[in-house]
Amino acid sequence: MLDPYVPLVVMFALAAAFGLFSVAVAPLVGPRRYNRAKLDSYECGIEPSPQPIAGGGRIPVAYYLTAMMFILFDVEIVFLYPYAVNIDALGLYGLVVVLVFLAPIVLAYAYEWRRGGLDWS
Amino acid sequence: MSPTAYLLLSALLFAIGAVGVLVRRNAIIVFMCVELMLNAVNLTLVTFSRINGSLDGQIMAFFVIVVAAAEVVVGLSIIMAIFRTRRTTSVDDANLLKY
Amino acid sequence: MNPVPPPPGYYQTLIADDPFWLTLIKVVIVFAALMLVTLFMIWFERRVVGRMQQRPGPNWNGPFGLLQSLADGLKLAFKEDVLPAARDRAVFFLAPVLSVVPAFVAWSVIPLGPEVSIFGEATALQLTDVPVGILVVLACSSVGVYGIVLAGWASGSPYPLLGSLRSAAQVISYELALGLSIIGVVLYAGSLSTADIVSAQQTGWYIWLLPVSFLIFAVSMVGETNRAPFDLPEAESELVGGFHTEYSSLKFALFFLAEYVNMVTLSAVATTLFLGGWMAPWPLSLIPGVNEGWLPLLWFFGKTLAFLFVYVWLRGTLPRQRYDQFMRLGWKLLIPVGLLWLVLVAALRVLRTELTTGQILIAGGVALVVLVGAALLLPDQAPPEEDPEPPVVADYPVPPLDLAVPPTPKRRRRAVTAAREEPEQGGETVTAGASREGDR
Amino acid sequence: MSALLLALLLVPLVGAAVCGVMATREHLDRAGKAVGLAFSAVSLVLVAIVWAQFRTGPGVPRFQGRLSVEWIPAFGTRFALGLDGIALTMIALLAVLVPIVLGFGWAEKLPPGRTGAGFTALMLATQGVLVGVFAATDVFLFYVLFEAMLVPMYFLIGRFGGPRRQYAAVKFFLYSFLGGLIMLASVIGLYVASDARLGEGTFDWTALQGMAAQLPLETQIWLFLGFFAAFAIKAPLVPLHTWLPDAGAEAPVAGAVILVGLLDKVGVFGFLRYSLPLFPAASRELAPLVLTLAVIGVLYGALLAAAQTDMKRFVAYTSIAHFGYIALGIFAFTSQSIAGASLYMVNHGIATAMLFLAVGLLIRRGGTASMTEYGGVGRAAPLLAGMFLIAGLSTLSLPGTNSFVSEFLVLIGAFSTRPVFTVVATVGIVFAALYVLWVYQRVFTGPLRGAAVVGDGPGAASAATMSGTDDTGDGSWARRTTARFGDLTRGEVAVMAPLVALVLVLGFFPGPVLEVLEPAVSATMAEVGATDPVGPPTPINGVPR
Amino acid sequence: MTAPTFPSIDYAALAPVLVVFGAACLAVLFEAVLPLRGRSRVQLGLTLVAVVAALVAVVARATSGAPAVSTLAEALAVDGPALFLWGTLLALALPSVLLMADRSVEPGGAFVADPVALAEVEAESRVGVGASRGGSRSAGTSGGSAGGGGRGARDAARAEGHTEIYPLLLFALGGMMVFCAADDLLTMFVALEVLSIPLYLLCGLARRRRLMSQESAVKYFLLGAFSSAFFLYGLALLYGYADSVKLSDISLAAAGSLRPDSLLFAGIALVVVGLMFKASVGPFHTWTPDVYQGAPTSVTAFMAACTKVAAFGAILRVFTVAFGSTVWEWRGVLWVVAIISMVVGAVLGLTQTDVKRMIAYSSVAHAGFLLLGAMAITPAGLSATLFYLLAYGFTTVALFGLVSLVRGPEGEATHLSAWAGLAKRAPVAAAAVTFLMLALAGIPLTSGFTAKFAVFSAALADGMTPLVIVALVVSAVAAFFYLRLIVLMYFSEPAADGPTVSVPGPFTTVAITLGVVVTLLLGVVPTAVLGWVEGLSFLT
Repeated sequence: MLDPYVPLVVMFALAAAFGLFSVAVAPLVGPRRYNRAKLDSYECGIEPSPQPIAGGGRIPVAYYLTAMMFILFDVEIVFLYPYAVNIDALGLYGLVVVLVFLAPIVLAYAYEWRRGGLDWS
Repeated sequence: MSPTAYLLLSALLFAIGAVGVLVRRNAIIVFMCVELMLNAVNLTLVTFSRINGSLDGQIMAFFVIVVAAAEVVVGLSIIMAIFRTRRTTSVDDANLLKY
Repeated sequence: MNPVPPPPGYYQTLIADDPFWLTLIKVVIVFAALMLVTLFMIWFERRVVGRMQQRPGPNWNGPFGLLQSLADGLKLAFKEDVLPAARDRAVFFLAPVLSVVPAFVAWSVIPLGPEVSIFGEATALQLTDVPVGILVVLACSSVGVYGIVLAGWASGSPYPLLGSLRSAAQVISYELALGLSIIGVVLYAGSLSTADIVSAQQTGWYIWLLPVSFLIFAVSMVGETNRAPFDLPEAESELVGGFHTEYSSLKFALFFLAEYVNMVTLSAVATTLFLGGWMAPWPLSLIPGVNEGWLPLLWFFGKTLAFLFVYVWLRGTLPRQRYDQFMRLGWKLLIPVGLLWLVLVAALRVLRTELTTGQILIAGGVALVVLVGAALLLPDQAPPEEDPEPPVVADYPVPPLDLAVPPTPKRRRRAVTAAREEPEQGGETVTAGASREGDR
Repeated sequence: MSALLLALLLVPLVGAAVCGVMATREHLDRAGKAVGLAFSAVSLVLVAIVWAQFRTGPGVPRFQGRLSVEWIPAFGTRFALGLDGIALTMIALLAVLVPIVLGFGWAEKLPPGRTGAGFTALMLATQGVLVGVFAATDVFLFYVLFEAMLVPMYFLIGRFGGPRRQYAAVKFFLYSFLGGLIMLASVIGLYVASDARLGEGTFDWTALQGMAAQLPLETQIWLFLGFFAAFAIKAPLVPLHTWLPDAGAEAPVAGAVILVGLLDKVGVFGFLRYSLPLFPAASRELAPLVLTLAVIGVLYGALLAAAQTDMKRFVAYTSIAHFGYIALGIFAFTSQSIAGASLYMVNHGIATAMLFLAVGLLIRRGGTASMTEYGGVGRAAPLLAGMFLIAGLSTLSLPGTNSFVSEFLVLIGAFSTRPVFTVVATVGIVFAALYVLWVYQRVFTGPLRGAAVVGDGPGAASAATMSGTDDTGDGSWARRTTARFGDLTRGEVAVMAPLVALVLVLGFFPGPVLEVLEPAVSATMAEVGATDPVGPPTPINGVPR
Repeated sequence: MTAPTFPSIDYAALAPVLVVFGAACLAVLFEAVLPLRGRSRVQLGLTLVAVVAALVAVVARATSGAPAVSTLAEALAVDGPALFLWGTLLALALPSVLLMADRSVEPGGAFVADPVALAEVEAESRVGVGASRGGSRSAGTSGGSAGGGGRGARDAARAEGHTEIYPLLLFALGGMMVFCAADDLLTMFVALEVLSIPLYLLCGLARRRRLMSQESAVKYFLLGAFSSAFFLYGLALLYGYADSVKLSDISLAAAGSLRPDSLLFAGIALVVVGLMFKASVGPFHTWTPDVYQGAPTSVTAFMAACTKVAAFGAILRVFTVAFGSTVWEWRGVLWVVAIISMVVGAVLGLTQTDVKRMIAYSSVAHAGFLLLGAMAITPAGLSATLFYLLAYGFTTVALFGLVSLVRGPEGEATHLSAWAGLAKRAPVAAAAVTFLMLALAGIPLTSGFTAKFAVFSAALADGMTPLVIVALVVSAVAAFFYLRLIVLMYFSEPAADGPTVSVPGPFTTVAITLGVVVTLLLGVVPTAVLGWVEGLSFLT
């Protein structure tokens, strides 16, 4: 009996092989015409205002904020999946517990909303 | 594969994380090492769960994930705050507090 | 009239019996099919958009221009592979792979059809059915983000970086809503296995049972794939080409491929979750035998194509959103609505089995009161801001015609009166404030 | 009598609180001093009443006026007070000396920022705590107060002391505190042992005395050493003495009187009250060690006293020698020697107080404690010289002064059991005569000389600055061509007079005190399990007078 | 699928924890919906009410004689020690809250102004734009008045200060309460994080010396997370050993399990390391001085007092309930740890020039003393340690309250040299500091002495004589640096431009007075508290 995950691995291997092959073959099949300007970073005439980190630039805070919020909510959702699968077995008790579990998160969400953490200017 | 191998792997990961915390000087990397340690623990928990034949270990891993997430959030925000104030994340540069 | 659905886990055991050669065959077929679908999709999109814009679209290569995509692909392969000097070598190479692999892997768990017989082996039209199938899909879409972020980061150039950040922020934001909407389905199906979910829809598609979930899923799906009107990471006007600005040749092609495969994948998932997967639509489903054998492939790809058409349709119709509007939609509408809906569904589901009608009424009353109370506590949405700039009539700004001084807003009025009322304390406050200016 | 005893403890403490409050107001300073003096006077009266009520003679209980209130039941500790003869005499001495030093301090010019009322408050606080230390019959309570008495003394030295007061105060505190902590280990050990042996932990002195004597020798020795460390530092015995000269020299004179005259007595008092009765076997076992230290102390103290040029340090070193005698008497384990030692504790207090005060009067005039700055003071201040002489003679135990009786008792008592130690210690008497008379000669006899006495030399100037005295406003000094200062004022005589009286009265008539001491001494003898070597114990009242 | 069994919940027993967490959630809600003006007052009121109510609930439960229960699927053991520790935590939280709430010394409190509020006000005052999030609009008003109004509002926003500290504090407090009552390691771990994470944040919120404050937050966070990873790995190993993380199950398993003992001992070691980190026992104390110094003083007060209580509460429980059966295997190592802690605390304390760092090292030394009591797994050891925690907590809170009063032009003046001659400027404050210092040194008639006495006698009775001797010597060494501060305050001349001692506001006054009075009372008449702790025992 085959483990149900084996096909996943096979698929992964095939896709990875394809991807790696493409990446590897790309420089070989194409022409090479050296030009110094080609190797520079892309610009379109205006200095972009946020510099890349390497050049001493910063990433806007909002991205971090989004990342953090995502982590919190994602973890919350992860907890909801097992509950959803077992909702019938857990019954009313489970519902109450899940509501108690959700309450602080909703609270935090309201707080975040109100304090402008969800606003992108 | 014998479960011992998993335990060894997780111990190794934990050790790598611990050494990283002690050796590296960049706050973010130190922080990532801590996360590595936490996930090594997850691996241990799941392995033991398998060995013991109970699901408790996996449930505990869930708890660890939550805690790790909370730590990530708080840690990142603190590191970000200090980065915004002094534009570096190196632990070495944080040197106002001395023995 | 409907046949009894197979018990949960039926397809799983069925597929688990596959010999390895069959698995290999399936993998190759699914892979090839995806490549073909992508090629088709590119052509399809251009043709449909073309029609929408009153122009023919590609029609030169092959019948109806069908080979146009293939020609494009071949052309890309023979382009020069430009490697920017500031790149991070290893990551720059790996990012496209990282982006394309999960797109394909996600397809492993999509059920394409029911039980069939291939070379005498009884199996299902599905590469594999794992007990956590939906999570595999979600995981793949999450891993795909790494490809994007790393591509932007490894390019060592501002535009790709910003594009990738945007893209990542977008994907993870909408992934939350996506995950929430899927939970609704899981609540009813009682399983994470995709095959089981499809089986559970034998009695009715979830789009009817969970309309809100479906809507949220549909919107998030577009956001998740960075497609118009949410194609902000590639906003040409702001960010040139987004995270793949510095990519060329086959590497660029891989990103392109990943994007289209993702689109197809999510359409297929939507089909699986809400439209009954491979099951025939209603009037047809009355015909016996229509849900057996190879025929369901047709229904499945038909539904998927319908979703893909909507993708194209959206692109052809809607203008691109502003980034803040986009994030607001995700964070302030989809997530709270999804959450509320979820609680409602769960409560209904539990209460129906646990409580008597009277109890449900009482609980509903209480819930209503709580809801109303919560609604009172909810933060008030800011009304749309009026444009503070005076209207430009000619080439220069003119003041508004009604020169009435608008009333002082409440908050400021209080501040002003407070400042006026405390001149005695004012001195102290000012000095204190002045000394506090030295704060770091 | 229990009530009186409690009052004896509380009156000074209340006085301290009142004075402490008054010290925060500048204008109440004088009033505060007066109030403090009044409180100390009340204490004196109370002591007199207690003394009158104290029963003597054979068959009296070990402690009189017992008072016992539950304090911390969890530790089995009680707020228990009681008096035996030794404690009573020490408390009485305290009650006598405190008004005297307060009177002495009345006219003292204090460093800027310090108030007389604050000084008085600290003195009274010390007195109150010390009463508790002497009267405690609960080991825990004793320990608590033993440590607590450091605090007011620490501030007395640190706030009102000489130029190196910080160093001296911290040194004093740390030495005592360390000793106390080591004792704490033993106290806890006793408690644990009582828990094991009696079924429940207790700190009651009587109960512990009955229990501890049964402990195996090794345990006793360990516990003994814990107590010994604290008491030896406090006493001080020689290798642990170095804090005393510093503290004695830097403390204000009035504080030094209490410090050397009474606070240090807690050390030898502790030997008598705790070391001997609680650990008799260990005491007997380790007696040679203590005796050796005691005799070394006698000689070392005497030699270093002779070498001092600072008069306060000189007094401190003479005290070290005297403490050697006291320890010798205690650890010789005869009725006579122990009685002598107990009496010595009183007498040394009086003698040292007087000597310190005399030195203080001199410093008040000359502005420095250095002997080299003085000479021929006897001409300018004959009364002062007389006072110093009486104090000195008492210190060297001239027959007819109080110290003689006690020193004699110690020596003949100790000779019967420890002849070698006694003989060596006797040499100390010779040294004592030497150093006292030498100092007297250098400072008080001969023609007027020395910067502090005649000139405005650098020593005088710096001394004046140091002590903060202002001599420019006082024209009377300038008129004298011979000496910069005069003899004792009436107030100063009044302060010294009671001490002179005590020196002489106790020198000729120590009976009443010995009578009070006797029951406690014989009880201690019984507790330590020692008997007098020859025949039945000689009645200690029958010693030659 | 078998129907799961649901745990029963003893709400009466959990009432204090529920009150605190409920109030914390409510505070978050308030933070979201209340207008800025006056928010701090509401939050403070809520916090105080919650703490007092929880305290009342604890006392009611303790006096009612209700039996010890292990509730919530045996996650929390509400037994005698737990109730006492809860009471202690709440009682210590009260003055800490008051210290944090005080605004009289520093306008707006010791915490950074709320950035959102500031931004809001700024946006409002911006000339010409004037649109605020509230939807109000002030286009057309003249620039000057808008600027002036903005200025006033800005100051108001600054004066209102940071109100998030209250929910953070409540969450930390709740975490601490759960931490010391947790009956299984997992609950303990979660509680550990719940108490730590708000503290990390609170550390970084100082209004003055912000860099230092943020730095301390980062250090505390990184080391805290590091240590909790250790705790967690230990938990995993013990789970592997005992197939359960319940403390009593671990103890049972240790008595007879087929698994290799190396798992058990490695697990114990790692768990203990994690706990020691939190309790700042040397050599795991490295974060303590930095964090104590960098954090806002009122936060330091809270942290120093309450974290220590919670951590040692957990240590006591783990030692007694889980590791009690293997005490002989691990105690030797802890001897070394205790000695290191005491010696490091005392010796490094000698070299400090900053008051807050000095107290930090003193706390390391005290942690060593506490460990003595905790190691003696006897009823006496338990009660002594509990008493010590209460006594030490109040002393520390009051001490930090006083530290926050000594201020120079740059905010708090914590350098030792700044304290010279303080007694002349502020005799009452100096007297209070002196008294508290004596309490830390363990002078009789202060709570410090009673506590030390209790702990040392418990340790001695359990056969730890050498350790007690070391502890006593260390006490003497440590007394030196306490004395040094007293010497500085009383015997030195004040510097000309030295700091001033602010007149404390009512909140600070109450907090300090409370601390001093309790320190005195526990030194003189500790009977009531000792009577309470005496009969306590863990639920096993």
